[in-house]
Amino acid sequence: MDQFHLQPHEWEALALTLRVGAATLAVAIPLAIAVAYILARFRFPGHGTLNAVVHMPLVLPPVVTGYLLLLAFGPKGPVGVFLQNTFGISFAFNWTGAALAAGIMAFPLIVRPIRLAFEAVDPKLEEAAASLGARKLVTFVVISLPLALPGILSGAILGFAKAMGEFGATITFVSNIPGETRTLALALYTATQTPEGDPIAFRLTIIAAIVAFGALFASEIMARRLKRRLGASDA
Amino acid sequence: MDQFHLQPHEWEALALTLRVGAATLAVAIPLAIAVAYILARFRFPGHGTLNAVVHMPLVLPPVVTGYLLLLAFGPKGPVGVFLQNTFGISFAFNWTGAALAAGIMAFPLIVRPIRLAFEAVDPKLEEAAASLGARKLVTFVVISLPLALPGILSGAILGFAKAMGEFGATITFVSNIPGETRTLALALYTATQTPEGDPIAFRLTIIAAIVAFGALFASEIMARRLKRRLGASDA
Amino acid sequence: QDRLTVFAAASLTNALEAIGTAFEEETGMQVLFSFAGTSALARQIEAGAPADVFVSADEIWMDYLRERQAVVPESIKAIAGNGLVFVGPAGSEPLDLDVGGISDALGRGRLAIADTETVPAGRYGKAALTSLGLWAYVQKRLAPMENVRVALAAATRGDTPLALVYASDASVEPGVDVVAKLPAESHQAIRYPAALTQHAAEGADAFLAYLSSAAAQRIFEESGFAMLQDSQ
Amino acid sequence: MLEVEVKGSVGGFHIDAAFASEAGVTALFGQSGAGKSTITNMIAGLVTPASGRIVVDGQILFDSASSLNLPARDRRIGHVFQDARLFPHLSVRNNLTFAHWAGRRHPKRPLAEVVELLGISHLLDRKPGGLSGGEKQRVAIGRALLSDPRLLLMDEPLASLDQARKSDILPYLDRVGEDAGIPIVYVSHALEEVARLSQTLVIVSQGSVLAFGPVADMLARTDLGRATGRHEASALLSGKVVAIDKHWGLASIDMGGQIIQVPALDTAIGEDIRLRIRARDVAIALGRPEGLSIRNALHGTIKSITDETGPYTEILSAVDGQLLRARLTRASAADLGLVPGKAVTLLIKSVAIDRRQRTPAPRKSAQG
Amino acid sequence: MLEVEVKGSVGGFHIDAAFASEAGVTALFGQSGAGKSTITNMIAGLVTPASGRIVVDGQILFDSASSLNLPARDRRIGHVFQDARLFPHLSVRNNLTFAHWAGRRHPKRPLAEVVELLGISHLLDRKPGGLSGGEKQRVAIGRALLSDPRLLLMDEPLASLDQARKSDILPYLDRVGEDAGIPIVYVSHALEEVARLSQTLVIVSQGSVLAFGPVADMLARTDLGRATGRHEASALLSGKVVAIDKHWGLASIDMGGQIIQVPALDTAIGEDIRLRIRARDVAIALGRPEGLSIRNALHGTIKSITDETGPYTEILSAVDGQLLRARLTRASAADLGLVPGKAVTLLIKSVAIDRRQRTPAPRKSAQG
Ligand SMILES: Nc1ncnc2c1ncn2[C@@H]1O[C@H](COP(=O)(O)OP(=O)(O)OP(=O)(O)O)[C@@H](O)[C@H]1O
Ligand SMILES: Nc1ncnc2c1ncn2[C@@H]1O[C@H](COP(=O)(O)OP(=O)(O)OP(=O)(O)O)[C@@H](O)[C@H]1O
Ligand code: MOO
Ligand SMILES: [Mg+2]
Ligand SMILES: [Mg+2]
Repeated sequence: MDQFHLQPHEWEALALTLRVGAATLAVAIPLAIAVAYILARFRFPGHGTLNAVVHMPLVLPPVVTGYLLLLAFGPKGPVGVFLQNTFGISFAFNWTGAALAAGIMAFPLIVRPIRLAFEAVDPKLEEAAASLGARKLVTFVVISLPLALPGILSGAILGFAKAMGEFGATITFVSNIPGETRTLALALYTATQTPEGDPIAFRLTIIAAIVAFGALFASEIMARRLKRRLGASDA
Repeated sequence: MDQFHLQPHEWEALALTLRVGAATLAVAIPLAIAVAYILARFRFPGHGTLNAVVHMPLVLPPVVTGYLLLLAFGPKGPVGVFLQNTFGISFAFNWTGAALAAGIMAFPLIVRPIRLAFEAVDPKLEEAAASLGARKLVTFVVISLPLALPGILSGAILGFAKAMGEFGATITFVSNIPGETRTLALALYTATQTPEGDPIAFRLTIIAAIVAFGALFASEIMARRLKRRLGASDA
Repeated sequence: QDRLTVFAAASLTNALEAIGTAFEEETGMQVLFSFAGTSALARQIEAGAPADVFVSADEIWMDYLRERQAVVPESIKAIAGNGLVFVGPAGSEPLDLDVGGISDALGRGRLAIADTETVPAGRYGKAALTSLGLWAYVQKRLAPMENVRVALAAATRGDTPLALVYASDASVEPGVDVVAKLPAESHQAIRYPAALTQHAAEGADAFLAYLSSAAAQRIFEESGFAMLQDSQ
Repeated sequence: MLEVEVKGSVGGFHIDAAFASEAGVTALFGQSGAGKSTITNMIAGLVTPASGRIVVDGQILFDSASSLNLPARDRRIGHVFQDARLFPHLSVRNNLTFAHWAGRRHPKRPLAEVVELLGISHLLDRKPGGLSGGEKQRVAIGRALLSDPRLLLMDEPLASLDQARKSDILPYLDRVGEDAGIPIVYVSHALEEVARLSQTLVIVSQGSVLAFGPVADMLARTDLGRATGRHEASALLSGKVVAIDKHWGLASIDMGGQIIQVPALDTAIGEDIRLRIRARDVAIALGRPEGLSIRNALHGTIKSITDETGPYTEILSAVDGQLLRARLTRASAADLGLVPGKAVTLLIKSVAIDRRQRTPAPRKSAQG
Repeated sequence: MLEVEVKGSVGGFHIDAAFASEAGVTALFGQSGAGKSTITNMIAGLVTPASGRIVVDGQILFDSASSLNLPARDRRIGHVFQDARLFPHLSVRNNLTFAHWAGRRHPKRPLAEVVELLGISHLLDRKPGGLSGGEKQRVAIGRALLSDPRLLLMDEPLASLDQARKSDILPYLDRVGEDAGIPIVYVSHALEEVARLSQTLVIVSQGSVLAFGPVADMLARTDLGRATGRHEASALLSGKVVAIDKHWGLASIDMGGQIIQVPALDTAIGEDIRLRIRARDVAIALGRPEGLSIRNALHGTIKSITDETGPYTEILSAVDGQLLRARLTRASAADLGLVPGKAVTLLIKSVAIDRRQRTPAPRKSAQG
């Protein structure tokens, strides 16, 4: 099966994609959990605005989001300049920028299911935890968070899939640099742009599909374990 | 506020976007409910495959999805020819095609929260309904479905936002024809293609944001009503 | 039918819209433009899109359609040309077209360019840089963009100190200064071929012809495109 | 009428239970964790036994031999769950009428009657969310009653209800069962409730049935003391109402020759009646005492004397062929010189036999 | 010790309740829907009263006047909820020790002791999901006991437990309260449980407190019959253990001159003791009868005779300054010619006074 023997630049794109996906999840999920919990449990003046900001990347065409990212985080953007000067961090034209773009695009998809899950946690259990002396943060960590795990898993899967497929914002923000920012999705796009690219595109589609399939499969198994863990019923 | 006085072609794009969004929801939600329920409640050999197929549009770059749609549903694609010949339906280069593209891209985002919500419905309530003589379908309609409404609303919001912002698959599948397939997202893209386009792009971004904000706001109110309806506690 | 649908490369957006308006005024025939990436448009036309006229950003995709009999072969003709220029943020110093000059201008930044594999502007750029002996140096310093306009924007804002873009783009963007023009012989002639599709409606040929008219050519020129009296 | 024989397990807990009963109420009695709810779930079709057979009123609900397993929704079993399981998004009214509008069942009792009995008319438009524990339980009972059941399964339905409410509901359940010929399987920890209500008692312990049979026999068995609870040891006497004294509110019951007087609460002359008489309410005298407020003095003969641990002794006496159980201190038994075969007078306070002590007479097997 | 005065509402239901009690167990008694759980929720800090004041052991938990409202987690209240509210994702063990590892509480009783008492040692590694109703309730009790509470709030904690289990747990609760000086607020429908366990009885009806006070006084009040349930009318007699007869297992109690004998179960000579004696367990004789198994015959004088509806009459007699309540048929009272002022003999079977009938003597207010 020679056609499933990956070529070096395909490996490169695949590795990059996984790295971007992993980084996206690593950074976006904790943040998404915080935002989801805030949206689910508190009512405050900025609630609607926060909610809208989270969803914005979904509403705007990805290219626009990428462009806005460039405006803000680019080498000359205010945030970019600040980060460069204070922490020496730069998102410009490197894989961390790709992860940032993917993370922002995936964020609403991650937040929603988590919020849903938090809303489904019975506040009576949180009351019970409080009556046993647990502070808010402890209750959150040992009660609300574990009970919301199915939602977090759902969000993670959507987020990972989105990070894998994210294209418009990424190419606009960090361009399409082989080995640096050319993820599978960008490589795939690249292949479709030339008439001769179709077989390459086909191969890349298969690769992407296999990765996604693997991730989904893993997530289903985790979900089943989780369900048992959360005590729907015993072993 | 003259800059918020919409021009005819902006009205056109806005109206089209709303139409596409509404059509997407109208068709995708019932389907997503069915798929989500099947994924949540049944284990069968094709489970993993169905799950993967649902998520695929998220994993692939939208352009690729659009291209696959073109191959399948285009005027010369096998599905397109079939639909044209048997039902006289065509998705090619018209707004229904834009809705199809948006629907397929949004589908995983709609299915996930709904599935999550179905999984959270206590099967004991379904047992109780059965013991009172309700058939499976009735139980689904009067118990499982209403209890999953928060998830359906979440899915609808994600789906609507995605449908509003969908760009890559749409432009690849049904092109960028004013009044027919040029939604706000595509108009925004078009604006970025011209040097004088920035203010137009800005206006369009604002319009999209306002619509999205409105939809989100409406959804939050609905969610709150729903919560009361589902009896978290009485009035 | 008094309506034409024209599928045209996105980089032609403002010139063609102006020409379309002029054509409408002259003939009363309405022209609808669908602007998108050339590759997407070509595939749509191959798939049977209801386009009457196709204006491509390069010849590869026009050839692709000709081979598949999706366009009328004898109707194909170049309607505009273009050149390549280096631009920098407004106020940038002119540039010497050698490695030293480029490296001075780039400093530690990157060269924004349309994607060199997928976007016509990028492909032309790569050819030109190669023939100028600069490719080996800049290859690792590129920021390949999804399209020329993003590359231009990058230079406008100074995210990259330099961008390689179409002359047409540079001419209408006040935020950049042209720091060097690439010699026309450093790359294949840049032409925008247009053609009638196989099922072009009546009147489409009139629009195709209009694209070569003096009025249209003047608009192309105003938008920074090269006129093509010489090229066909 | 009801025939249950099930083997199976949930989690690591094994069930191997078999019992049968005639018409009327069958009580499942046993310690917490004994498997009562699991057995009811098997009858309801919510847990599938590995093997066995469940027959209600001649209709086979489950039979592993013939691979028959009627789905829960077709079993027509009104199930009052231990956790009420009300539908949180439906009003109390819609919960109550659920079987009608969602299950196409046609309840024989009117909603108003059931609502009135359960005292939930003021709750009809509320959602279950804000109901108190007992209110939830009452709605759950109503919902099951209104599902036109062929069998009622009640899993500790009265656990969180007060005495007054219980006294309202118990006779109604009784009537429902009797009038409509609906058998009832009743899970309870309270022997009083059980004795009051049931014809058959099934004692469940660690997943299996320790013993089952008519309540009177079961209550008379001394070997089940541990399971039924010493304090509640009692006997059932059958008799017929022969006279009613309206003035004093007393009914005279012929226990097979001797008469005892009990409060006349809804009895009619000629009625067959069973009285549950607790051992601790029976005193023994050597002769018929004078000037004593205790009205009922029955002549009997001591059959057996069983010393228990602690200060008590239990004395079984024959009274006209029926058995009466008395519980005394060992000290008294010794003082009086009680020995088997001795003729004694058994004293029963009339007030000890009140409404809750009367159980319906055994029913003729109702044809379903 | 415990001072509650709350006004407020949940949904459309209004609470306006005030009561106070000294050390020991305070029982909230009332019909389903009376507002008992709501009051406990206010004490726990889960429902905020519109106004009022809640003080436990000198510490103010809530005081609308000074806008003080201690959050639930700082109230140190061990709350056994009516619905168990176990954490579904944690093992039984981790549920039980939750207060320790998540709440930094340091329970004074060892886990092993509580687990043993509740009979849940075999469940420790299970998740709550598969537990039976009674098992859940026991784990919930354990969790609250192990939270080092300053006050225990128990909302019908024993409703789904069998008698044997109750008899194990009740004395333990008693001891916990007494040893550690932890006051207990106990919601129950079962007057037996209440009388057995509590010093103070609060009768809740329609959101307000009908009456409250020492259990003995409350049980003696005839105006509360409806609320406490006729059948259970009783009186509390105080006395001191003066002798224990190991052979017969009987203790002699000096009731202020006259002696009665009761089962000796865990009593010690010199102990102050209260006995709950139900009216239905008391018979009246004109003289001291001979040859009768009833050991306890107290001389007394009839204070009042109250005819009730139905066949009964209730007779209050003074016995050495204490009041004893007897319930006879009207017929018997007439036959014996009972009138106020008449000297009579009151007969009480020893077995009628068993362990569950004994209540702890009123406690000295424990210093918290
Ligand atoms: N999924 C499960 N896994 C393991 N054990 C289980 C499971 N389900 C039930 N059990 C066990 O089976 C036993 C019987 O449970 P069941 O609910 O039938 O008891 P019960 O007699 O109704 O008790 P209660 O009176 O407390 O309600 C219990 O010990 C319970 O822990
Ligand atoms: N959110 C609410 N909206 C309306 N009424 C409510 C709400 N919460 C409680 N109630 C009502 O308040 C009353 C008191 O409820 P509570 O739970 O305190 O009763 P309870 O005395 O504990 O009863 P039970 O013995 O049945 O548990 C009930 O009638 C209940 O329906
Ligand atoms: O017009 Mo293009 O194909 O985006 O360079
Ligand atoms: Mg049970
Ligand atoms: Mg309550």
